[in-house]
Amino acid sequence: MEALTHRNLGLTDEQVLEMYEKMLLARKIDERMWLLNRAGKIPFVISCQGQEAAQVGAAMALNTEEDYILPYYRDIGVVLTFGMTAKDLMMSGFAKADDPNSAGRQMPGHFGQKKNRIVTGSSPVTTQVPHAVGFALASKMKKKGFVAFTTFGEGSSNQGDFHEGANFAGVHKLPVILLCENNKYAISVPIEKQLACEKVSDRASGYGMPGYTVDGNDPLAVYDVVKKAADRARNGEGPTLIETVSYRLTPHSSDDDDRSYRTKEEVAEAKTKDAVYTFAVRLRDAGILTDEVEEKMIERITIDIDAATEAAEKAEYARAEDTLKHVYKEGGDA
Amino acid sequence: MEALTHRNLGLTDEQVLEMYEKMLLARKIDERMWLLNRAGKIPFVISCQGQEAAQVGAAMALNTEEDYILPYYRDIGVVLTFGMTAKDLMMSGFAKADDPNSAGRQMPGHFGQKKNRIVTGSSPVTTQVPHAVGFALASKMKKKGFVAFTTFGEGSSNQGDFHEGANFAGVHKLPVILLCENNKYAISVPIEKQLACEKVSDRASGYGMPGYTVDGNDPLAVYDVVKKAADRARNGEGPTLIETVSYRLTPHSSDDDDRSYRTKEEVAEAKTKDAVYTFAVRLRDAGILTDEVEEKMIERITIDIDAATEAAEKAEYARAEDTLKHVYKEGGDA
Amino acid sequence: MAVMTYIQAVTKALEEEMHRDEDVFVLGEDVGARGGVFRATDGLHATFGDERVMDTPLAESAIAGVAIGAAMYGMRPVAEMQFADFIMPAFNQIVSEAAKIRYRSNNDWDCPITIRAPYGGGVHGALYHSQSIEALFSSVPGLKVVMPSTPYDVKGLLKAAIRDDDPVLFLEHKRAYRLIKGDVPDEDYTLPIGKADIKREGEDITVITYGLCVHFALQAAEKLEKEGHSAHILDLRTVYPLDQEAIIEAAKKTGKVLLITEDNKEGSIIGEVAAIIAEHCLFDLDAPIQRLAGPDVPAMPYAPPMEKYFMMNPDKVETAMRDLAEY
Amino acid sequence: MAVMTYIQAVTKALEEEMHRDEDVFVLGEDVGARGGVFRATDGLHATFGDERVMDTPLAESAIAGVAIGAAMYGMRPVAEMQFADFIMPAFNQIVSEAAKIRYRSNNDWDCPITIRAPYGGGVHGALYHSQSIEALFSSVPGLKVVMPSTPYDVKGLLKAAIRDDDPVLFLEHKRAYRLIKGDVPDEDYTLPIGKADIKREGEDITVITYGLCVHFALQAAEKLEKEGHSAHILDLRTVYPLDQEAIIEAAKKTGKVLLITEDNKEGSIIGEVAAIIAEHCLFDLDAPIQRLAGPDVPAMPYAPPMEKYFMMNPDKVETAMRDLAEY
Ligand SMILES: Cc1ncc(C[n+]2csc(CCOP(=O)(O)OP(=O)(O)O)c2C)c(N)n1
Ligand SMILES: Cc1ncc(C[n+]2csc(CCOP(=O)(O)OP(=O)(O)O)c2C)c(N)n1
Ligand SMILES: [Mg+2]
Ligand SMILES: [Mg+2]
Repeated sequence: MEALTHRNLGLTDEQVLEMYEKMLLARKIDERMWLLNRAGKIPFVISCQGQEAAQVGAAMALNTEEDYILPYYRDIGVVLTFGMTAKDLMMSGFAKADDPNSAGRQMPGHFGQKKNRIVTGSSPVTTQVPHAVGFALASKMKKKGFVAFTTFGEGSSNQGDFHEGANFAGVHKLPVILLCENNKYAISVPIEKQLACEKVSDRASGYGMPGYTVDGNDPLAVYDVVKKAADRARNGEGPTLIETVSYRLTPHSSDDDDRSYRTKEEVAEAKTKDAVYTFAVRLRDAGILTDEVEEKMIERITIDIDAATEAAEKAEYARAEDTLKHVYKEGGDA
Repeated sequence: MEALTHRNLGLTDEQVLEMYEKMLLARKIDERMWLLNRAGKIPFVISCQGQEAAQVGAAMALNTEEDYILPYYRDIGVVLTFGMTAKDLMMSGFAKADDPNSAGRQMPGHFGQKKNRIVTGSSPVTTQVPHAVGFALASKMKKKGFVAFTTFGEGSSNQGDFHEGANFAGVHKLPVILLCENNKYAISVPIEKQLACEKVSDRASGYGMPGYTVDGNDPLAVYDVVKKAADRARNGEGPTLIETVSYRLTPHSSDDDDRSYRTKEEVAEAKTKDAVYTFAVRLRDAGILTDEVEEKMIERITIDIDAATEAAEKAEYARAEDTLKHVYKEGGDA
Repeated sequence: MAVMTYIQAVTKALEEEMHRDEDVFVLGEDVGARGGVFRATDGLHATFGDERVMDTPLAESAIAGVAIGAAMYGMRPVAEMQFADFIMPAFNQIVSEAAKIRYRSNNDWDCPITIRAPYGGGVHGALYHSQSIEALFSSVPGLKVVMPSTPYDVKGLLKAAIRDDDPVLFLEHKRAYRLIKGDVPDEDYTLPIGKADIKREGEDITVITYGLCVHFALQAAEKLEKEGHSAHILDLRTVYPLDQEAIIEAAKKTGKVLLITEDNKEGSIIGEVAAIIAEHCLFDLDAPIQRLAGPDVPAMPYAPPMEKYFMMNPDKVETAMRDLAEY
Repeated sequence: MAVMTYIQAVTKALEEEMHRDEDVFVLGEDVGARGGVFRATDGLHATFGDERVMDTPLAESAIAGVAIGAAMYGMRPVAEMQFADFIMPAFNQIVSEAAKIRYRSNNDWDCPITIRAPYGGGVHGALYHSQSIEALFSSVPGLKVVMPSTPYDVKGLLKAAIRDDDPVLFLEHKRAYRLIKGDVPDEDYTLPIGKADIKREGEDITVITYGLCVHFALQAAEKLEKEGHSAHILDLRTVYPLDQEAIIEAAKKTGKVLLITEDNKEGSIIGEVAAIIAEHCLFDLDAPIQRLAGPDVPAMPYAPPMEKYFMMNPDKVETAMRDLAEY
């Protein structure tokens, strides 16, 4: 029986089970989306698979009642932890009016839900990094004590906005966490063609902030480093750059075919490290995840996703004329 | 008598004298520009003062017959070393038709002269970094063996284009030298408000390239590090980031008044390290710069600048209708 | 009521809004101790301190992007781009982000950001310190582009921009900064964004323009009046989205329309103005719609003869107005 | 002569030019082994290798900027922007750099770069994978903006763009990629950039448009022909700088003009087309200049009813053409 480190991190058995359940829920929602896509019911899927541990581990280390998050398109695990529901996500998958992200205006994966402090995102990558820094600036100016948390891919860390945002945060010592979910590919382009540095976190020193690289398949390791970064941020010690290393287990999206640029063997090998599997083993070995607990968990998840899918499939689209709404604030000038 | 290191660097006495003369020429041209500006004869000046050692030291370490340079607006010392003349610079100061940079279309400091492989530059800072990387890419693809050399300020190193260009060069191991002339200010903004890292060169590791910080008031130290970077580049070992640290001895430009953001004392203190002065002392101490040599040098420079000024003042402007020329290639489509 | 310059009206509006609402803050390059390279934020740093008058790193995309983040939280940032020409690195943040935040979130989030930038030529600024950039942003729904011509309009519109819950690009003509003076009430007032303003009533020809050119047109109108030609002058004030009603009404009034911009001609915002007129009141026109604009070259050169050749001025405006009046 | 799709014509043009001139190379995101996300560079990597079909880091400003540098040296880079919507981070490099290099150096340097980008909607691409971006670049002297409608034009114009010594923005309609097929000669040929093309001769109404809408107009014209209305259809092909002569001629021909764009209306490039007509042949018109365009909202939503509401289609075009014919 392997000794789980979670108690040292201040996490209870219930909390690590919750962590695992969120990971599993994220995975199962994602898998369902693919089924719906392949059945011709939804036009597009972009996946979290392979990154759930990093996402849930990180999000649980934050204050889900106060912090602001600026997730990127794979972050189902993050938004679930911050209060978005399976139904919300299905509404988005089906592009229905009740999609809280955008009422079906944006593709799935473009998260946003003010009541849960999930900040609206777009498609052009990494624009959210300066936004997160702006939230952190507001936190500092208004002495609110919240942390801004944002994520992006390793390919995206090559965008100018990453550099400019990180530097701004460093200069003003702002309470922001920049988390790079390194999944080794940017669509077809492998990391060697994206970056010449060994680790994305090598970039931190150029912004006067600490940088850490952790195993993205170990949710506890991610939890630990994000928790410390959040503490630092709240103590006025400024930003942190964190890199979680795992692997993208699916093609880039439902429009992609990954066979042209990577081998089946490579993917199969990565699957042996899949955290949804390996973390379950650890929890079982530690005697925390029993068969009974697991069955109930899966039952809950299945019911939840089934209900969400059914509701979303039946739900209405926004009306065609709604296209014209909300360009400017209603009742404002112009 | 201090031992000058120049012989270890493979430089002859004549060459260090040439180095000093270029620095002095740059300084004297710049001083003349200010006089002309204050006399109402030219509308604008932007200075090299305080950066001549870095500029001439770096440029002399390159192959002035083959390498391509993408200088920034302060680089009088660089372009002089690459073949631009005092007269060329005066034509630009007076915005006359014979200005080889732009025929008076651009402000002074916007260098460009194809015959000397000085690549045309613009005002928005740091756009030249990706361009330099593009030249380096062409050098590699066409197996030409030349190096691309570009410069920029420390404030400008916060632009996205710096990051994106540097990363591209790192990934493709391109023969390019990125030289940051850190003069401690970006107009009024001191370096502490620009960067949170200790040294601009700390950023190099994020691009998988070596980074060096050298005393920008020591032309030999700069020569040494640039020479090695050029050798590395030519050997296929990729790019280098170099930072030269000195001080901007003048206001940002003739439109600036620096009294609102820095003290006279600070400027006076920096002037004691002015390389045009300190390098002369070293050369004199080493017995290389004698009174006679110096007098002749100053005479040459004075004659050169006087003639250049006179010629430029008398020269014609481009015709008003020339405004319409060269939007597209003549005889091309559209 | 005080007479002040165009740039003083900018400073006054900022100062008043910062006193009025502590969520308003200014950020940009050299806006702090230096008070801006044009001195638009002069004195604000001394009054409001480092945080509310913030010198940023030299990175426009971050200036815009950080301001957008702060605005989404609920602040009212006023970002300065040092020259309009240097807004380009922030293009993605403004066009893809600020302008689309309300729409893409189905009204869940908003982005009350103001971006100020000095534009325009006639100051020996050469290619990259003289450009008119409004056309680049005037096909972007979600954004508002305001270009005031007088100190009075500056104060009222800048205050309105800061209080607006949508992103506003506020373009100030840098040649107007010290050249144009006018009465500005001491009181707090705002002017409506999206509304054009009749700067002169007239009967014979209609001139539609904005920014510094409004003054050139007003000057020329005085001269032409003596020759018996009466000019009606409409100041667009907001160039995106355009005040269609006011444009149509002004065009119909005289049936002879001259559109003026300092920008180069093809693709400039007066093309859209012409299109609106051609679509809505073609049969009210007695002359082709005339456009007076800069030449289609990248930007204004530095050398005085070429700068003058490019730059709009009272003579060019007068000639075009007379030609139309005599058509 | 072979029948091929629009996207095959892109690939063919690239391949032929790469064989013809070893200075031509392709760079962009996923253009290598993957052959591009739309597969426009399919097979090129296998033929020309890693260097000439180069996968770049995910950074559009670098893609454009590095290409500009290489072009100034003398290469002929063809940069792909994965989606036109993602060209915005490269805006500064394209507008401030590529477009101004010849002018600012007084013809000393040139910048023969081609930037390809798939634009347009109707593919469930939502806000950020559907935009028309041409208006953002169509007031920038020094740049040319080409938007072909047929496979024949694609091949001829893309080859011309690559050989052009000035920067060309080459916009490909992504919905046309597989939808539009046509004859494409095997031979090497180029078509002139800057010239519009009459796609159909007619007498009663003139339709001026470009890109995918050309096909909608052609379809509608067939139907209207049966009702006795004959439509003249001008395909702009190059939207900047515009072919003024062809526009004026086409407008005069019938005196009734309909301008169509898939872009949102205000500030779109058809505003400039209307302005040219209103300026040059107002008195030849028998009807107001009509514009058919998308609504003025940030971009096309994802959900099918809203996407359809925004997107141009044959029905909307047909109705507008009939209305004008019956005016
Ligand atoms: C500015 C911009 N350019 C291109 C794209 C198209 N695109 C979407 S995702 C992606 C790859 C992102 O890779 P990475 O950052 O590693 O994230 P991952 O998808 O691997 O999680 C690309 C190129 C985009 N969305 N935005
Ligand atoms: C993109 C852009 N933004 C702003 C400016 C205005 N500007 C010109 S020089 C300068 C400061 C540059 O500082 P630094 O990079 O340190 O170079 P230095 O002038 O100190 O040599 C600024 C803000 C510009 N030219 N380009
Ligand atoms: Mg990735
Ligand atoms: Mg500096």
